[in-house]
Amino acid sequence: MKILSLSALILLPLISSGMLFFPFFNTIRKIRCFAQISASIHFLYMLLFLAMYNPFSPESALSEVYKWIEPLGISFSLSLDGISLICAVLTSFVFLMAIVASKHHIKEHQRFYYSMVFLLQAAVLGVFFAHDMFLFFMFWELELIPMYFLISIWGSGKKEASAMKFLLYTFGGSIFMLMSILGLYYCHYVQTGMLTMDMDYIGLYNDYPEIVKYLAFVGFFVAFGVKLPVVPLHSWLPSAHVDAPAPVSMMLAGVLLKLGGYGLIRVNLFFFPDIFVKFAFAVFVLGIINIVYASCVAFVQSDIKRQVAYSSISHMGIFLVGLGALNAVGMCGAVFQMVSHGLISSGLFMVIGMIYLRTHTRDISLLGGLGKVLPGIYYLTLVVVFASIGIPLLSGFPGEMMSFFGAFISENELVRHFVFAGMAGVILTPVYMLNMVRGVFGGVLFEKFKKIERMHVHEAVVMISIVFLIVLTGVYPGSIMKIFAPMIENFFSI
Amino acid sequence: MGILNFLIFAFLFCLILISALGVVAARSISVSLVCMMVCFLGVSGVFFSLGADFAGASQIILYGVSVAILMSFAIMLVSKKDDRVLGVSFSWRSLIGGICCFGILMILFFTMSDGGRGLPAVLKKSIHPEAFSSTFKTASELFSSYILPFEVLSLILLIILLGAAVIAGKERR
Amino acid sequence: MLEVSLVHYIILSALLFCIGLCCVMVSRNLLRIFMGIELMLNAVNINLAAFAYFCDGMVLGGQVFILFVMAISVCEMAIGLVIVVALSRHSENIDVNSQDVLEDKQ
Amino acid sequence: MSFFVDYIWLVPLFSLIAFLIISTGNMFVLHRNSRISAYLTLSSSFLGLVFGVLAFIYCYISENIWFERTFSWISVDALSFDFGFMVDNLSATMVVMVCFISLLVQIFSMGYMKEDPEYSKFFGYLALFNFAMCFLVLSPNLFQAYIFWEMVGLCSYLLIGFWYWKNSASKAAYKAFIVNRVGDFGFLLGMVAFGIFTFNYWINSDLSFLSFSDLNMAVFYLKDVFGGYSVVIIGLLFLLASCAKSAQFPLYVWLPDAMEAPTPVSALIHAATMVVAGVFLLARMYPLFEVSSLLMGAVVVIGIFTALLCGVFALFERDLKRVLAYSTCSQLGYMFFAIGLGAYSAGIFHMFTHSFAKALLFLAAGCVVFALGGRQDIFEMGGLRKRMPVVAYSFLAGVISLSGLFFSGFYSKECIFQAVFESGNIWLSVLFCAIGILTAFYLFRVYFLVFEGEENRSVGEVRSIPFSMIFSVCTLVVVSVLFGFLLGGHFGIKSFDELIYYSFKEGYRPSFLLVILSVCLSLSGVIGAYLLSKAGKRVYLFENLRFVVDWFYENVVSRVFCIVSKLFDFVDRYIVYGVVYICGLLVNLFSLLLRSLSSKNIGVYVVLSMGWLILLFIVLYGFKELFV
Repeated sequence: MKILSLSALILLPLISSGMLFFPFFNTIRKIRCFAQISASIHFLYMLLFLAMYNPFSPESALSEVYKWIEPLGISFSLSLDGISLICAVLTSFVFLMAIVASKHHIKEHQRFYYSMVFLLQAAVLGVFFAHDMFLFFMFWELELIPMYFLISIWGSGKKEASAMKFLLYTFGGSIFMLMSILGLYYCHYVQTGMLTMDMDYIGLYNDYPEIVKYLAFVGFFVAFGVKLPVVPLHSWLPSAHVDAPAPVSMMLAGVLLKLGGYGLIRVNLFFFPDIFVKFAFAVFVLGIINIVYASCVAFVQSDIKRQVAYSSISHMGIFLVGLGALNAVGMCGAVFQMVSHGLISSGLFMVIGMIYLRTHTRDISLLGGLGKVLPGIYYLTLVVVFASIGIPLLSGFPGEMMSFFGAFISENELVRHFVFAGMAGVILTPVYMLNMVRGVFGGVLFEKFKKIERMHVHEAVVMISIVFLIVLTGVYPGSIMKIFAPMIENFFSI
Repeated sequence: MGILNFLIFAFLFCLILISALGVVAARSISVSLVCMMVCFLGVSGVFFSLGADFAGASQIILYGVSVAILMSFAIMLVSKKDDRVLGVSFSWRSLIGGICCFGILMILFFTMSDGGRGLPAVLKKSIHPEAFSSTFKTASELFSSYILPFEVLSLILLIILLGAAVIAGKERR
Repeated sequence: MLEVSLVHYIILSALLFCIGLCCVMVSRNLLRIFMGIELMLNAVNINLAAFAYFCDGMVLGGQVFILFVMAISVCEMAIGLVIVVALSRHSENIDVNSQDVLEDKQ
Repeated sequence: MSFFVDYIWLVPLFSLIAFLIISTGNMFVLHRNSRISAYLTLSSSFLGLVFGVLAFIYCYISENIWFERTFSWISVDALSFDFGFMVDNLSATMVVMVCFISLLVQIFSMGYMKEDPEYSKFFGYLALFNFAMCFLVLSPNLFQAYIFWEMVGLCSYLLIGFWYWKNSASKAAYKAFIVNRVGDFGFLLGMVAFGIFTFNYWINSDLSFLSFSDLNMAVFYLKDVFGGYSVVIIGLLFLLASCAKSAQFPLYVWLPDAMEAPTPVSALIHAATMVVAGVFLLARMYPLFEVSSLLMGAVVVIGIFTALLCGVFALFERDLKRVLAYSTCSQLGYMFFAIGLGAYSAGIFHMFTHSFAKALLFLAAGCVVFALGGRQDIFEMGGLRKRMPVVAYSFLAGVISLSGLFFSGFYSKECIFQAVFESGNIWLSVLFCAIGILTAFYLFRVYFLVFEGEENRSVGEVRSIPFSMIFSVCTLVVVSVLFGFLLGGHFGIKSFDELIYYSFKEGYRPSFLLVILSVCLSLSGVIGAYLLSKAGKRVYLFENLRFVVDWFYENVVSRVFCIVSKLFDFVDRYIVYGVVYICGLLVNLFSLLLRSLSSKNIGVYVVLSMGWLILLFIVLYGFKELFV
């Protein structure tokens, strides 16, 4: 049995989430150690995939097809390409960090918590590797359940309301997706008489009637727009982040937003390239609105977690700008931005989790002057904040740079003219980011924060590994680029 | 000969409808009971005219007599306690109810006339003069192609019997 | 003109059915409602008999069915009356309008 | 000798290594204020200086070399961004100047920051700044220049906000970063526009993307393909960038506030090196500016206006370091003005002399502040010459050099003077003379108020100044005196404009009349300052003048931005959320209606069912074609 099998990759978290319920794990320590060990095994196994992947050989797609529901043409088929590999590696990394970080945040029901986390990981990996539309949709829905429990049980504030809001928003979105999938499925059957859900057949078959293609495109776009918060559909994100515990919002921001982005690329762009050209300017404008709108709103927020939530919306705006550019440079920029945003936002939420753990408040006006008391956290936060602003030699910069360069080269006339509005984000992001840092770390220290304890070891490990990756991708972006760049280039060459 | 049939049919027609109206409009419940019995007898007359003599006979026995007796027992058991005569209730509900039932009547006539395009041919067939005894026919039918419903029916009757005994039996105080 | 054809019977059963329906909807006394139901069932029987006679030829399936309808109506009547008796014992009156236990009070 | 040019990229690398060691060490092992970090940074900048000087000598000897080596950093199908280094006369001299001044500042700050708890962090930041500045100077193409342009802005944020527990310091750092970021926005937009408009020029030229080497070819290509109008836009964007970084008129507000930083930082960054990056960008992008006279005019106007405005502000400033900050703005205005006039080498020459002189002034001011235990108000000082003669005389030397009386400042101001008169525009020369007088006036005013005059009783005890600070101040005095003289074209050494020139060697022809005119102008400034300091300490004439511009930025700009974001927040909170809430409300209402319908008594149920039956029939009949 060849060692690199995608289904094994998805089954591993499922098994470990099941095993957690054995009576053997009776103490909290055992549960936590098992969770950390299995997460790191999963990450190492994923690194093996990364090492063995060379984008040019055809068999690197590691596609596996198992019969599932034969009459309906639905098969349990998984496959791999550059973008899904990068997203998967990011996923397992962020999950490992979140699990390690959730030592102090989760006080009760640890067993149930870690099994939910692993279930979520399996579902997300499933989405990235699914090669069958039905499977894609199933994993898409599956990842909602654990996330709902994670927010509503261990959250704070009005957690049930925001968990429900998160669920309803994504459900609403996925209804559109289901309609589009079934629409394609039916049209494909009517025209070719072959009943199949496989992405290659349904997706790449492109003489559907024009109206069906438009509707399917819009349907998919709405579903992924909800997930990758596009501005009008974004109001679930801040409330979900504010009420979720820190490790969960790390996972939420680090990974779940990538689902939307990955979906946009894999489904909207690869299935309907001709329609995407028509909608390119709309996507671009949405990106601009995302950037400017979210930055302005973030500036006024009083809760730092809500600010970081809005910052991740403005980061994904840059992703949309890169995507709207519709050329290889823009696309590479968009995918790079996705990866770097995953790292940055998980780092930021980790920091906020640490601060909340010590000061039990997230209101900027109440915090102040923590720099002197928590120097370690202060310096690491500085690096992450500067990465999110887009300082060169840190991971935020290449993504932003390539997206804007791509937008400038795009053959769509309007996109070229409005790219400067997107660049306004370059000024707006530091405004609220540094304001937050100044509010939390600078200024005079309140006496009740005098004696908070320093950074714990496991928090230091998490933060340093995140910072290390941010600096690595920033200094030498080629390391990641050579994985997904060839795939994007040959897509745009046709 | 045909005129006699028509006369009988007309007589039965009026009898049934008037007695049915009587059931609805009667003030006291016992008067409506009597009208109902008359209506049932009229219906059995129609059965006979349609050559379904066994059905007519069973109609007489079943409805004419037993249901009436059953009903009278119920009336006696129930009506002693309250003195109000529960006639027709002139509330919103009954008005709308009347309209609905008139609407349904229109629907029936509409479908009968096949969407208003006149009577379909099948409805125009007139009465067969030769009468024949249908009892033997229905009996053989009953025990050949409809044997399963017959057995099920017996089972239902048994259950009904038990159920009625149980519900009526308990003195809830 | 004067011979009796199938359409007359159908008109008769339709009228009878509507009168029964009207009785069910209008009356306040539960017993009268049961009478209305009986009328409606008989209307159905007339229809069955008529179609059996006119269209069914020698098979007479309709008449068999009449028996079944009668049996079922008797069962229904029995149970109905028992319920009425139990109801009247429970709430002293069998006025339909007053039985609003199911009503959503707020 | 060519070895040093070949391995000049080691210069920034030393300081990067120093920074990494300090930051990682700081995290785990190194005690907060251990001496190791200081020695590490010192050695790295000293090695950098040695390399720089040797490379400079190599450039000085060989005729106008152009050495470049790059490797591709990101390459996506058509577009490839390259990293590397490029050595020519300008960059070699700049590297020497940067390393020299940062070495001296580091020596100075060993003494100045001795008792500061976060000693090693300070030296780490200095090493990072040295790395970023050297690579900015050595950058071969516009893309790498942008990268290190932002890194330098980042270092200035870190260093200004070094004492982050002081509210004013973190606010000043925040302000400085945002204003610099506006400049970066201009730089990014200009670079992207320039890169893309001349895209197919770069494709078929074998050089790396946006490289400085054949910039003028690219500009000519841009001019004839897209016309002069695009050149002007791109030029203006780059001008915006250099204005932000060199604190010119619209975006200079951050420099006076940046004085919150420790004095060595202001000496290094806000006087000598970082603020000069704007002028360096102008020098690098000179082919682009030279093409359109409109751009040159804009540069001149901005230069002159800033020089005048900041000169006036400096005149009425109470805080010692703020006076020097405003004088930096006005001197940078000088350089913009010179380059705008086409006097490329004169501007660059003035840049060097100003860096040395201003660094000297700041270090001397640092000594004064250190001695007086942190007090910076010049009206509370007086007669300090008797207390610390060395600092007083070095301050005097710096002031003389900067106001263009004798030492190196005289030579560079002379070249600019000559360029102004050659340009023939009367108004410009009159303004230039006025500014000359103004600079001399406010510089000597500070000198007289702080060092001359009688003992001011509120001075109190004066702390002794450690040797390291004295040493660095003296070396700077020596350099700022000799630098101008050496490169003035005497004793066979190549004069400055032979070393760094753009297209033609302007040649330094001292006409006797101009020399006399400029010297007596400065002397009149000195006398005026002397009289003023004698007349009375307080001059409240336009005390709150400078607050006008700050008020404008403080209230109007940030207020507008708050309003806009509050508006967006309102939209987000009520309208977007409102729509969702209304949907919820509708569903609620509808369910209420249905519930009331289906909960009466039996009679209602019958009627309802009949009603629905009729409705169903009508609907089915209505759409019967669909089902057939």
